[in-house]
Amino acid sequence: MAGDAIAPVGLTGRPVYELRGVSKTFARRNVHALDKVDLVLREGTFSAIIGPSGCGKSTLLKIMAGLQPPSSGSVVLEGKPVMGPRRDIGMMFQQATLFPWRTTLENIVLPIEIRDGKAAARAKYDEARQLIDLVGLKGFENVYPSELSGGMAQRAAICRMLITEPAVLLLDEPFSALDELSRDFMNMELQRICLERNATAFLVTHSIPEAVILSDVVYVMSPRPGRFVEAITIDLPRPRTLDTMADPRFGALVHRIRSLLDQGAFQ
Amino acid sequence: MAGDAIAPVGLTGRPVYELRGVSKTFARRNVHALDKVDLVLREGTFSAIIGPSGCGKSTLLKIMAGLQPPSSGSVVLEGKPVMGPRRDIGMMFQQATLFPWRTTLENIVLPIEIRDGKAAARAKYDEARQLIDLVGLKGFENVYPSELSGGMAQRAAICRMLITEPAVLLLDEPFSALDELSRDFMNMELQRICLERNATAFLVTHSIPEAVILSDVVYVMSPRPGRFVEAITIDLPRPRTLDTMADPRFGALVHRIRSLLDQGAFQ
Amino acid sequence: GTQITVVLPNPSAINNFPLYVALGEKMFDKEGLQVKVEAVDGSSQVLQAMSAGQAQIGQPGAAPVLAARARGVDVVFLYNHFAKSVFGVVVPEKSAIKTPADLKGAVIGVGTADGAEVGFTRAILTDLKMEEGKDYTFLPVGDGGLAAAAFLRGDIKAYAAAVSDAAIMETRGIDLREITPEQYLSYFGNGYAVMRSFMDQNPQAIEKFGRVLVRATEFGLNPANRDKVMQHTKAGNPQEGEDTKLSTALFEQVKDRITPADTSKGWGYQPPEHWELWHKSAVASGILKAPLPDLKAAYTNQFVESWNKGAK
Amino acid sequence: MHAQGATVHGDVAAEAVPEQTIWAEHVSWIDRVPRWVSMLALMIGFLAVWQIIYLIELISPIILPSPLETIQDLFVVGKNLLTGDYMLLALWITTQEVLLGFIIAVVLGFALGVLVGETAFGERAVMPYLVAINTMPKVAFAPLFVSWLGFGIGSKVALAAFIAFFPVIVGTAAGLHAADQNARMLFKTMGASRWQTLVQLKLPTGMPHFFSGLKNAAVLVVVGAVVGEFLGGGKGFGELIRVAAAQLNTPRVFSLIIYLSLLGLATFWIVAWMQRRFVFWHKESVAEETLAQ
Amino acid sequence: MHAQGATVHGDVAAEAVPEQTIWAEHVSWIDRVPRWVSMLALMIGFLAVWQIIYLIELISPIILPSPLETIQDLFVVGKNLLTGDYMLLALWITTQEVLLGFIIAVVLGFALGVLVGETAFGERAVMPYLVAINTMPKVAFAPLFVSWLGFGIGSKVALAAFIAFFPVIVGTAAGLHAADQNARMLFKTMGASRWQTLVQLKLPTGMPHFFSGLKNAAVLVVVGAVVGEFLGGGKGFGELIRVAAAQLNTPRVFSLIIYLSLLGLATFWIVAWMQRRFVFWHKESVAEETLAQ
Ligand SMILES: Nc1ncnc2c1ncn2[C@@H]1O[C@H](COP(=O)(O)OP(=O)(O)OP(=O)(O)O)[C@@H](O)[C@H]1O
Ligand SMILES: Nc1ncnc2c1ncn2[C@@H]1O[C@H](COP(=O)(O)OP(=O)(O)OP(=O)(O)O)[C@@H](O)[C@H]1O
Ligand SMILES: [Mg+2]
Ligand SMILES: [Mg+2]
Repeated sequence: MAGDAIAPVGLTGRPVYELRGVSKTFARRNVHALDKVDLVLREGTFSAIIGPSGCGKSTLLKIMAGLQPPSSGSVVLEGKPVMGPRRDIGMMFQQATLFPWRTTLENIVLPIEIRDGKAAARAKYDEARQLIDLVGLKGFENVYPSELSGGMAQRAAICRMLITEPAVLLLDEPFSALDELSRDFMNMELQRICLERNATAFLVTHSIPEAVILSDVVYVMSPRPGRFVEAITIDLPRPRTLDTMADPRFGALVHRIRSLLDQGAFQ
Repeated sequence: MAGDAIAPVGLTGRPVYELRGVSKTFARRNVHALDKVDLVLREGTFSAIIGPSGCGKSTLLKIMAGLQPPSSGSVVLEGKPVMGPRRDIGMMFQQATLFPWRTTLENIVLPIEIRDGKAAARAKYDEARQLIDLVGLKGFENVYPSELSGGMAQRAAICRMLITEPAVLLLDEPFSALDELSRDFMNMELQRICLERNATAFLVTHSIPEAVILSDVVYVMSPRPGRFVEAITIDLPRPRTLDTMADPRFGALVHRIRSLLDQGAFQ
Repeated sequence: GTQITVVLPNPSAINNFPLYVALGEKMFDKEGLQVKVEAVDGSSQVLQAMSAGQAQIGQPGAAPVLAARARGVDVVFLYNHFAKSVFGVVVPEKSAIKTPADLKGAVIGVGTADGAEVGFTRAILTDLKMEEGKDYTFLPVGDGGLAAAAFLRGDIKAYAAAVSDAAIMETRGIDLREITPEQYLSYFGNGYAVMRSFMDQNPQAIEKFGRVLVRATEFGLNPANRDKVMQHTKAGNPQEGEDTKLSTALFEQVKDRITPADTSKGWGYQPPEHWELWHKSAVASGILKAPLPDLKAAYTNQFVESWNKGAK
Repeated sequence: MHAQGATVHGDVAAEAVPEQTIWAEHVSWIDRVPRWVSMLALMIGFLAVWQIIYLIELISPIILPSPLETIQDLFVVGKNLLTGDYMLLALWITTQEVLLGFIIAVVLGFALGVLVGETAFGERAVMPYLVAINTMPKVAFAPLFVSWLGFGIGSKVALAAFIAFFPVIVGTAAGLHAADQNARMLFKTMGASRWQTLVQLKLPTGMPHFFSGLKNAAVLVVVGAVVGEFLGGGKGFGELIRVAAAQLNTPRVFSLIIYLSLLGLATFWIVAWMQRRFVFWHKESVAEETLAQ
Repeated sequence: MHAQGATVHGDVAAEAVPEQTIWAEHVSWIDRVPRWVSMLALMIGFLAVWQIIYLIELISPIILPSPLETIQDLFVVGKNLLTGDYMLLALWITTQEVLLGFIIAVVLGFALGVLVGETAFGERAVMPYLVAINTMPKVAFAPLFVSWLGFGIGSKVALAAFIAFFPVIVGTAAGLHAADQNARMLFKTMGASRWQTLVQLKLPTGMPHFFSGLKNAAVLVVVGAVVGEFLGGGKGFGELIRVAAAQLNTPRVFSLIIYLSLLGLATFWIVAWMQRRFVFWHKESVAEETLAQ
């Protein structure tokens, strides 16, 4: 089921991200986390990766983002090798991690401030306000994060990720700390934003329905050391809504991925 | 949609829990959390309550458990009014809250130790071991919680709830801190345990599929002040499996509850 | 004028009334000296401040001066302020102990385990053929309230104290009786000292300073000037001066102790035999590991004559 | 679990419900007493015990004054302070020492705290020495400060700072470790330099820790200034206490100490206020709040 | 987002990948130096500066001894201690004072901490007074202790305990507030009494806080015992320091202080060890670990 056979068909477009033989071993604890992962993300696609806990999903994302070096293999983004954090990558984590001493607006322009200074950040205020509108946070520009609910904080985190206009979005379980109702809602928002910006996105998740409803391709990963077991092309029409979940094709895809995971757990 | 019309039909059996006109106002912040809730739980049934965040679900559960007094109304369990915590109630929360200075086994017998002393707790060790087997934690009796994963900790919490052989189980989002794969698995475990013990259970959740797959009745609650909007009888056959989710009737029920909730949000 | 900082081992103004009278009567100004007074805690700190150059003139005790010389600090004792011992052995008024000979078997309170008062008391009792540890013991009790507590608790039968401490306890209602024999008053108390380098470079300043002290001492001892003395010392230490009963009692004690038994040599004179006493006691108590080869260098009387003449 | 379930609204079972099933939350009477009443009661009880000890002459009055004497002396000292007499001058000197000592302790403690918290060298090699220094009786170093800095407030400031700087180090270093893994990673993704991470992430995150170090320091610095005056002279409040103690004027000693403790509380409150002002996003825990009133 | 996507495995785009794209994590050389080397280097640097200060006669030897003299004296004192001479006796007395003072500080601080942490009365009415007492220069109370307890180790124990008890209160009270809402509710559902909740939930949960209070106390209690000996005589190490200081024997003062700081470190380590032993479930933060070595 693994190896060469997992290239999904029917997906074309300019490659944005290219990984070849990316492996990772944590020398200190002698943990072999990733094993020869090959991956190409094409422009404007949404891919998800799903796998058991501890299989190396977050590690893969960190390597792609240039936060950790791979033990072997190469990572290339937009033709240039990734040798450290880059401004054409936007990232989001499970926790919104807004800084309580900054207002929503100030939190959102933080990446600009870090990279180009305070003046540049101020110049981006207008753009940030547009993003705030886009995610439906209008009116909360100048409040401190303690006044935002979990979902609102994650929306602000989305804005912070988008403000640098990254070529690619890396999402590590971005909404899994939210309750399911808010989470469904945020997922639909995410789809809308990605469509609007023609963004290339790569999502780590534990939720099969979430992976299916958002993605063009879902990669299933084996337990540690993580490697792709299968790539499943999701050919449901876009834009998808929550009602798509009632679609029998949706149910079938979920079922297929679940059985792959169950197998994976006993391999 | 609300009020008298919401009694589900076709459910009979000895009433275990009876709530009449339970309201709750928090005087200090002047929050009207619950508004005249009436509820009867019958023996051996599984009911779930779903509603937007902050609508008073946890408050209702705390009142039922005798942790908080209602502002008005009455709560009767097994014919006796609830005037404080009682040993015929078992409760579980989102966090497993195992105590790190006790082994799994010691954590499980804690309620016995609190109520009847150390000797009684020791006498229950055998029973606790059986429960540990039941939830699939065999071999972890004598480890400390730091060595348990999130799902394992929640299983231990289930044992701790069951050790007192409560007449009724009150579950406040018991698995929502787990990742979805583990959560699905734990839900199936929960169903199995309830069936095995013919337990009466009442579940608070944010997840519509979770509510549907587990319950005989799902109560939909309005935003604050919380009151039941509708009771939906789930007549899917038992035992249910994860494959039940692919059942079109399942999809229809989920869809119906979702639309009720969406309405509720704008009422 | 010349700037001089004088450092004292305690903040009492009455103890050092000549200095405060001189300041109050502007006697230093007339000699062209600008004098500043500072107080630290004890002789060793006085010597440390002097050797660090923070003060030009200090008022240490004899034993610490010998200790400092042994450590290579060339400090010279110039002016014998407390010409008589500032220490006395005191017992409660109602005590059966009348003379030091009665101290057999007693616990004697001292300030610190090896303060000057220890050497002083040991000298008295050694002369009486009593042996420490066998015939009597010392108990370090500190000073002030701690010593009072020791008496009240009955932990000590006698207290080897600075006379000012005894005077304070008396005014606070603990009646004490001194049993120090006259001849032991030769263990003179604190006096003014300088570093030799300062003395060599500023003989005139020392001359002027001592002259003023002599003048102020005589001014202060004149009963007609009593109120002025009280006023100047109160300016120096207002809190001390607030309690007139106490300051009067203290003043009487201090007047007695600064007056030498033999006034013929003038104010400030240090009899070499008294230094020998201190020297012996310092060796005996271990303050000095060995006798100093040049005890004579520790003090000088070279200015005494001109001070006393000039003051007239 | 058969196809049974639950019903809502009146049916047979409901009739069994007793009329009165409401139970009210119990609030202990002691929790309903206003704060000032309990504080006053405690104070009066304390003074009463003290007065009784005095009356039955358990302790000599030159060791423990009567509360009455002490209160009288509080007024004497208060009057002296209000009329701008010598005690006000002494208080002003001590206040200067406290403020300067505090500033130095903060600057020095902060710098060392950053060294310890940010660098492996500081954490592994410097910190053990700092801990060792902290266990020394620092008063023994007073003469060193006098000989370097003279009799002015300098030497007291130095001793006060020396006694107070350690909690600032610990607070700063602990604060620098307070930022969680997520926030650090976020800064890494933004390509933040070490300096930016320090200034924009670690320092603000660590503020609550830093301030709790400051609060400890605020109390210690007063103790340090007073001990400095005990040992190194000067013209401050510590000197007044020393003189009064030497004179066995215990009511004065007690009343001066009480005023000093007000100075300590004042510095403490100022720091607590600054914290509420500048670290507005951090809610203190109940225990911390109590400390800060 | 059209029906495009991603491919896995070699294709056209992959050829553009440069051969060498591996980047290694950078570990600063200073982080790779073994701990003992950096500590030794720091020590040698410190001694060198000290020796230079001594050689250029910046400070008189009766204020700051030379490092050589001090090290020599360390051996003299060490020999005296090892041969069971009078210094060993003095050390034993001080050690007794430290241990007893510590035990009393812990018992008293714990009791008051429970009062403050468990009752509204304690928290609202008692705590402000405790804070005020903490800001007082406690040495001023030494005569009180002496008059009650005499000149034996009793009065020093009392002063040491008095100086050290406050952090225990704060640690205990903070610890009692550390149990989270969930755990409290769980105990409520089990019908636990207030006493059971205290003993089975709040105290174990609060142990890490309690122990950090103990660690502060462990250091303070040494300082307290020594200060007690400075003021109230006795036959302990503090008295040795005082005598040496009065004799201007600065090398002895310094070496005695160094041995004292070892005593302080020892009590600190004992507490840290007990914490690791008894609060086995709690992992210290990096900063705390450094303090505990
Ligand atoms: N810095 C590190 N040092 C050592 N081991 C690590 C490190 N980071 C991660 N690991 C290990 O690598 C493995 C993969 O971790 P990773 O966080 O990538 O898993 P994951 O798939 O994201 O899991 P989850 O679904 O729980 O988030 C785990 O076993 C983890 O313990
Ligand atoms: N002790 C309290 N004092 C004051 N207000 C409270 C208290 N407990 C809960 N509330 C308020 O009552 C309302 C209902 O709270 P509750 O926790 O029951 O909601 P919930 O439905 O469980 O929400 P969630 O889905 O987020 O858990 C909320 O607005 C909450 O702020
Ligand atoms: Mg992960
Ligand atoms: Mg809730």
